[in-house]
Amino acid sequence: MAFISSGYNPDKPMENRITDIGPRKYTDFLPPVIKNNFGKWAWHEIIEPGVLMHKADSGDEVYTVRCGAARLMGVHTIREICDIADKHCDGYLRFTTRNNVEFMVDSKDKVEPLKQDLASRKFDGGSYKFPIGGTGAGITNIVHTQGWVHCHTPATDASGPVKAVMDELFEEFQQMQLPAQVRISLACCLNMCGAVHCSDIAILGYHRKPPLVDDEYLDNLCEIPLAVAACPVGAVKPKKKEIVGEKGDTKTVKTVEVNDDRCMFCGNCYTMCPSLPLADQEGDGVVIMVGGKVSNRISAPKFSKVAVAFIPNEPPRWPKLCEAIHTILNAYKEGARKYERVGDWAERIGWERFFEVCGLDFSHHLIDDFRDPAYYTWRQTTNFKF
Amino acid sequence: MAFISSGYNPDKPMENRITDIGPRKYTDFLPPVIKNNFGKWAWHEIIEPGVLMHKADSGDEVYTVRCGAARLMGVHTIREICDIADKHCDGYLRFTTRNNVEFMVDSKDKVEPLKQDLASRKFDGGSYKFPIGGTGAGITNIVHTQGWVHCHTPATDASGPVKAVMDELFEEFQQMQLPAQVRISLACCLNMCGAVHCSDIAILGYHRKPPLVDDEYLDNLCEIPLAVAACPVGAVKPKKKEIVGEKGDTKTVKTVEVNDDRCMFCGNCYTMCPSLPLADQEGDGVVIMVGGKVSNRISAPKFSKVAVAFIPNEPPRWPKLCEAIHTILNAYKEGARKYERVGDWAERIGWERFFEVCGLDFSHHLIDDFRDPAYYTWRQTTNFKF
Amino acid sequence: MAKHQTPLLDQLESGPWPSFVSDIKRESDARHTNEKGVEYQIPEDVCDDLLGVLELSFKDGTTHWKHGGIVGVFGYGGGVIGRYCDQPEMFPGVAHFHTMRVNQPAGKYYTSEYLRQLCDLWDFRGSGLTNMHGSTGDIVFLGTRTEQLEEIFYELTHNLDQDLGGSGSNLRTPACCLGESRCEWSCYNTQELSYHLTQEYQDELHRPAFPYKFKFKFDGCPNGCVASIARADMSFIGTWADDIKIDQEAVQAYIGGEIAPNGGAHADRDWGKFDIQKEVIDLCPTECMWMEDGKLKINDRECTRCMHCINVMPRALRIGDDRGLSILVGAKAPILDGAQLSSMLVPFIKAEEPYDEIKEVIENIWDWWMEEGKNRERLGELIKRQGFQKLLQSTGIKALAQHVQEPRHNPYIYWHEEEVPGGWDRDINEFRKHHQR
Amino acid sequence: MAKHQTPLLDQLESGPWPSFVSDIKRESDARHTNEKGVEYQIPEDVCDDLLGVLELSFKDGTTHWKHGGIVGVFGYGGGVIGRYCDQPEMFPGVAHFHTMRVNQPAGKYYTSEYLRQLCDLWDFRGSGLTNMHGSTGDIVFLGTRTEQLEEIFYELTHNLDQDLGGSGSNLRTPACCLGESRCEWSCYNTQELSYHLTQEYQDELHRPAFPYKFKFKFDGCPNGCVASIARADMSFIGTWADDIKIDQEAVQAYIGGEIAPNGGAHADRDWGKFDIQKEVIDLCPTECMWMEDGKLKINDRECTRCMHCINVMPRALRIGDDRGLSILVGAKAPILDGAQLSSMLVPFIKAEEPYDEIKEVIENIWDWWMEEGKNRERLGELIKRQGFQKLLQSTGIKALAQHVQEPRHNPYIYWHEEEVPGGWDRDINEFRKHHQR
Ligand code: SRM
Ligand code: SRM
Ligand code: SRM
Ligand code: SRM
Ligand code: SF4
Ligand code: SF4
Ligand code: SF4
Ligand code: SF4
Ligand code: SF4
Ligand code: SF4
Ligand code: SF4
Ligand code: SF4
Repeated sequence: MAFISSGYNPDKPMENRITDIGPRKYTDFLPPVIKNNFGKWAWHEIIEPGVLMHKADSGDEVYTVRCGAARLMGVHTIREICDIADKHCDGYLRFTTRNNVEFMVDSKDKVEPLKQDLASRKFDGGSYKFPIGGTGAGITNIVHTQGWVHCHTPATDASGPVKAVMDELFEEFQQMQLPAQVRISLACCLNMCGAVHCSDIAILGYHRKPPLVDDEYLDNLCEIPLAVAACPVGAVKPKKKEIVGEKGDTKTVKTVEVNDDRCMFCGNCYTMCPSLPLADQEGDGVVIMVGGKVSNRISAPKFSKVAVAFIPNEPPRWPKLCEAIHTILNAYKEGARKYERVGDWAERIGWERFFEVCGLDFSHHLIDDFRDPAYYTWRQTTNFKF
Repeated sequence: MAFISSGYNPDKPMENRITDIGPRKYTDFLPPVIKNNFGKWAWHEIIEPGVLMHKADSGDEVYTVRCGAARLMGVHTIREICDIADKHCDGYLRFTTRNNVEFMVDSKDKVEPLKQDLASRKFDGGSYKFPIGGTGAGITNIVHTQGWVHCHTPATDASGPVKAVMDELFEEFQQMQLPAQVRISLACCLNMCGAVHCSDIAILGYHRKPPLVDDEYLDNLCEIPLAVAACPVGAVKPKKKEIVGEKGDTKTVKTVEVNDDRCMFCGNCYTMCPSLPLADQEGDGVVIMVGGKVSNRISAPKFSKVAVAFIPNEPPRWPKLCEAIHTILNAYKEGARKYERVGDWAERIGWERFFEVCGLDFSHHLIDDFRDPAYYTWRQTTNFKF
Repeated sequence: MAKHQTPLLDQLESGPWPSFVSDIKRESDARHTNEKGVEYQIPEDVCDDLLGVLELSFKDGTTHWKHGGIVGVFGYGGGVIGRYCDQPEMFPGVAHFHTMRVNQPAGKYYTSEYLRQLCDLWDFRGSGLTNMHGSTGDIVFLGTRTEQLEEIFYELTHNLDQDLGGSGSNLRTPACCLGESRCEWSCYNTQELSYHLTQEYQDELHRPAFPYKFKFKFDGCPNGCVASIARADMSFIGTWADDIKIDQEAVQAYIGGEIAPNGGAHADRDWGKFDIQKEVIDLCPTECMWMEDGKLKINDRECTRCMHCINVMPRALRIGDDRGLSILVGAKAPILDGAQLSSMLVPFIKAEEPYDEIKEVIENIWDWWMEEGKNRERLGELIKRQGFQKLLQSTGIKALAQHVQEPRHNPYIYWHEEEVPGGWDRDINEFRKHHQR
Repeated sequence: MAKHQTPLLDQLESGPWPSFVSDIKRESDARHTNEKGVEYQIPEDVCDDLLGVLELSFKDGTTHWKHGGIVGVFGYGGGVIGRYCDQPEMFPGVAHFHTMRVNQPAGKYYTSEYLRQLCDLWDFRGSGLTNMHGSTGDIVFLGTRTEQLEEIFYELTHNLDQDLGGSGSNLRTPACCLGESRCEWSCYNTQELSYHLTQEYQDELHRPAFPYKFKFKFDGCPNGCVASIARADMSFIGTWADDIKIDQEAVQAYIGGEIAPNGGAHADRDWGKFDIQKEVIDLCPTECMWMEDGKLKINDRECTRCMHCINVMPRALRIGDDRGLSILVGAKAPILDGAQLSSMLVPFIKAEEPYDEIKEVIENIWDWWMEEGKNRERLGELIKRQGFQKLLQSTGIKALAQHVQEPRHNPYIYWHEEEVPGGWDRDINEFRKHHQR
């Protein structure tokens, strides 16, 4: 493969350089029916799972067909999306904030052919390329992160568990039988790039072993004060150690020491210093958190709470994780009222009852012990259910 | 006045010494009707403000007449209480957990004479000795502390403001017109001996000037490390200072320095060290807190919230304090629903509305800035009222 | 004529509420008159000087009391609060003005005979002024001189069979609501448990061996009439484990308006006709009540025993029969790290003599607190600092969903090495075989 | 035949949900086939090696990526995440595997023309794999080699008129819900504000001068479809100040069952006949709705604009006309001190070009944060550390009851010297004249 220059001259990087132009303007990309009725929509309707109709004051209508997607997609899949858009939608399409693809048409008769086209497309392996769904009171796409595909800190994979869980819950993606929308998210480590802290159901990668210390190399690869400062619980301390090097030589190195008993495995030291790896096959796995939400509807946005302290990683299909989530979802489906989000349901019946109806164990891991606010999660009332 | 010995011999303190006998046993003091029906009460009724009737499974009845009292009482008043108990109640009486006096009789016909007797007794100054009331959905006695009568740390008096406020609200003590019971408490400093942190309405003495440092004497009177450790915000630091003594001599003393800008006037350093007085006529005054409760009825117990950041001390009758409390109480009386405690009402209408209907200013002082939990009191939702 | 002019205080004699100023003046007058010819052991003008120093405070807006020195009775570390006036020359009668805390009887019932004994003693050896009662619960003798402390103690113990209460870093005088003595809702005998534990822990009450103060309070039911959940390091609050008992006829009587709701607590205002749906069923926080065929039904499994329905209809609804109490721990005032209410530790425990199970919880907690608590650290603060898990460990209690209002929302979970397969011992060189630098 | 055996990954090809494994394989096949004869600038087997390294992770349960070095394009401090494989000999195709963040268009509408341009570029100079889209909102180009970064940037800017997004301690790529483009509830033009501020703050986006990352997100209404309140240091959420508009006829149509509630969102289950009382009026959190003479009434003064009733009856109820937005600040993930949602700072502000008032708030906040923020301290953490008051001071915003959910329950109020009559300068000797030691 021969290097082909774009025109960029490494010796004169500023030559012809264009910077700070920002993104393309959104108005370049709006389908005509959207542009014409911008800011003048009157109401909408979900005419069937995955298909929305928005009515404008003008009387215009736009029909949107929403499809699930593995957001990890190659250019060939994207080009296929473009083909579909060209064929049905005058070349326009959009992605949602949860990584679904939306195809829009400006009249009802265009919906059916579009749907059929989408539903007919499958990968060789057998999965749908563009399953229709993800609207209303159901499950939509899982917001997720990089996992073992690209990141250095994960305690679990992202795309793998997401695929497994979405297969498990696929029915709920294609129908609207739940009491309210249920948003599932995954983040492969505590950095929580998936912002899972406010999801109805959250899957969180979690380490359970304190960092290893790569004494011999640490001082070369890391700024010791930054590694020390990174630890929220003060478990990392600078230390001089006498070690036997890889080549059998004895030498004194500047390194750090980790107080294992204090560590709560957040990985922040590793973020600052590659010589403190945490990952471990037996130690790593996932936490399930539940009951968060973002909308202000009826109740204020709220954080997800830890419901299952740990499930081991079980690639490729994370069966225990899938089962636990399905069990929680079923209990919710059965017990919650119309419009009631997972968290509001759990609060109404009481968390003690939540654990019971979900058949989940309660353990000391679920009691908050992180800083002062922990107190506010304990029970300061005699009101409880047996 | 000649010293009269009790029999105690200071030279032989252990001689005949009796210790660790505890209180008198409560069973010695129970009126017969109580003793006979102990643990076998069926129901009760407030037959009129201040008068309760308890019915036993046996059919027995006990009528209780409850009277307000300044809990600061001399032995002559106590003897008068004893006289009344002897006359009407076979010599039995009790005090409530809020410092009211209760006279109990075992039949209805004994109630009226008792009531008349009580109502007829007044101090020379004109106030009632034994006002009847304090039951049901009304105001009862104010739980309070020592104030200027006995303590070294108060930022306000206790008995004075209590008398003033109870005069102001006297009607509500003698009737049951409020939506629910309203419990008022007073504590003269942040130590909160009145445990005002969970009262419907709380009056709290508050300093607003950082401690003076009595440099010349501090090292003699205090343990400097304890004084330093006492400060929750680290505003007190050990310091060597050169000072001019009372007699004009220059000397170097070990003392402390207070970082005035950090201090939030809690007085804990003064508790540990008398050389750090805070009291000041202009600086001191009271804070009004509202909406706390203790019972588990309907809603869980909760803390009172600061509603008025500061009212100056205005002895002898603290008019601004009385007015503010009466205004809050009236707004509550008008706006709350039956059975709704002050705090539940404020939460239902929203605190922004609470300040409006009470005509109270909101200022930055009311926004929590104490440690991590402060965050949980800010507003993490778009849901608000204009 | 009065020793000191008190124009400000005098203004507090008017108005309907009992005037403490009038009361002090009454005491002052009585001491000067001295009808009984008492040989006062502290200055006759103690009350005058108290009024004087208080008037001064009313004028200059500050207290005139100094920190108390260490005064007390031999062998006890509590029960007396020392107090000295900062203007002893102006007010010699209150130059010393110590308080003594006398352990009140559980439930605060008295005979006039006993109260008179107290009065006589205090008239003779103290100011004659009291607080009936202090916030913790004691009978507070307000103001005497150092040399009287032992004398009073001697008379109290020898003649009145009565001990002092607590102060300092020890168990404080326990207190309870009146409980079974006069309340239909008491789920256990609050007075007995209070009395029993007070006697059991006399040593802890009198001899400070704790990091800081420690309070017990006993509420017979969740209404909380002694406010234990807000004011006690250990709050004992009655509850029951079976069903609320319903008298359907009485329910009808409430509905029909024959019985006033809430024991008549709202009688002075016209709240309209009683509406069981609006006033009871809709307000039940767990929504576990409903009417069916004219009968009130309760799904007791979902009831959290908040007391509301029972409070509203005391003649129709009664607490269950399988009674006991919940133990909650850690309440305290705001100094230093903010106020705390007590947190649930034991959801349900029987309260039967000799209360061994309860004592076990208490003693486990004390062992932990005495081992780990810092100087001036309340139990609640220790729990916050070391975590609720440590409290569970130290008491051998299993974690329950009932311990929390909600599970943690931060995922910072501590795992112990034993809980993690393979443990924590790993070899960096082994790791590097699979993960190059 | 595949370069690496991937028996574990292969199991993820079955099942209905789109398989990322199939997608990567598709890309791998396409690269080997190379129908268009692309002169791949990075190894042809990049996708194979990605599958290989991922299979290894599936086997040993750990990642095989190392920390990224500092790679990027000249003059920019963000937009590229460096990434290297920790087994480069086994998987040379992904030895370097950096991502590039391409700033998505507001609302994520695309033309196929433009998307194809992106695809062609990325096919040619990268792995051909993307994330559509990253969690922050960017188009994520997944995997290329260091020497391609400048080339890609050059082509993007010169040929596609397209810039990179953010990474590092700078403004991150702003994101918004689709807003007025297709939603009847949008209270302002989220796309325009997002676009406008992205352009306005290009310097902040590309050149890290902040203590840490900073995110803007724009929700058109309180439904929060871009989750700004949970994921942005500054959350701009639409709202209105006047009344909800009611179409009483449509209300009747809902009641009559002619229109499905909530836009048909619950259509696949039989929830029974629509009950406006139960489903709307009783669920309104402020209880400000009622039926009167067959008409739906709202006491708008008490409404908190939670959206519930509007969501349930979109054809009957519409947002008000006096529109604007609320600004909330400080949301972040849990590292270090626990997660935060954004807190209310500006309850209501108009969103009209050129948005000067909004920019003033932004810039005041940045000035404060850049002055006071520590290294790696998010805005939310600074607010917690220095207090909400400091945030108000730095933005010149007056304290309002709307700022809090409830007032403080600890009384530890800071007073400033100016606020206290007489100031703090006092003389101990003067004090001691009135208060002896
Ligand atoms: C397309 C999208 C916006 C975008 O810019 O891409 C969108 C579009 C709509 N949302 Fe949303 N929401 C979108 C993400 C969200 C999110 C963000 C998220 O999940 O990360 C939320 C907050 C989630 C949360 O609270 O945790 C969200 C909370 C809502 C709500 C509040 C629902 C609730 O019960 O709390 C509504 C109102 C409703 O559904 O009645 C709503 C309503 C709507 C409406 C009906 C708005 C309208 O009038 O068009 C749109 C169709 C809803 C549907 O799909 O059923 N949208 N919506 C997003 C689609 C994501 C997807 O592919 O599934
Ligand atoms: C006598 C006393 C107990 C004692 O051992 O001395 C007592 C006695 C009763 N209380 Fe109480 N409570 C007493 C202090 C309290 C306290 C403690 C306090 O105020 O410091 C509380 C908790 C206050 C709080 O929540 O902030 C308290 C919260 C209740 C409640 C719950 C009311 C509510 O709406 O939350 C009830 C139930 C009711 O009133 O229906 C109750 C009910 C009762 C009943 C009806 C119980 C009964 O069946 O006899 C008694 C008469 C009530 C009345 O006066 O209207 N009692 N009650 C206390 C009288 C104090 C006084 O002199 O005013
Ligand atoms: C007398 C009494 C107030 C009253 O007028 O009733 C009282 C008076 C004092 N209390 Fe108290 N406390 C009294 C009940 C309380 C209560 C209420 C309770 O027990 O239910 C509390 C709040 C509950 C709690 O324990 O948290 C209380 C919380 C404090 C504190 C703060 C403790 C904390 O951990 O936050 C202090 C400060 C200290 O211990 O140094 C304190 C300290 C003090 C001192 C000893 C002052 C000091 O710093 O040395 C006061 C002596 C005043 C005097 O000269 O007489 N007092 N104190 C109460 C005891 C009477 C009795 O025995 O019945
Ligand atoms: C690519 C992306 C995940 C994804 O798969 O979508 C991502 C990937 C990384 N994030 Fe993130 N974050 C991504 C969105 C987020 C979000 C969500 C959001 O922006 O809405 C969050 C939570 C919200 C927030 O900002 O708090 C997030 C919170 C973090 C944090 C924790 C920051 C904190 O203050 O708590 C870190 C740690 C750090 O900055 O060192 C982090 C760090 C990282 C790093 C750079 C790892 C590191 O420590 O150096 C990850 C690089 C992975 C890789 O190799 O590609 N990432 N990160 C997202 C950016 C794509 C895009 O530009 O669209
Ligand atoms: S959540 Fe953690 S592991 Fe996953 S992409 Fe973000 S930083 Fe990487
Ligand atoms: S993983 Fe977190 S808690 Fe453990 S040592 Fe590293 S920074 Fe500290
Ligand atoms: S509240 Fe403060 S000033 Fe009042 S008695 Fe208690 S310690 Fe003394
Ligand atoms: S008053 Fe409180 S905050 Fe101020 S210096 Fe003393 S201990 Fe510290
Ligand atoms: S706490 Fe309960 S048992 Fe005790 S007096 Fe109050 S209502 Fe009765
Ligand atoms: S006690 Fe409370 S929770 Fe139980 S049924 Fe009665 S009102 Fe409902
Ligand atoms: S946030 Fe509001 S305006 Fe934006 S898409 Fe969602 S519902 Fe519409
Ligand atoms: S928007 Fe919410 S608060 Fe306002 S009327 Fe509708 S349901 Fe009630």
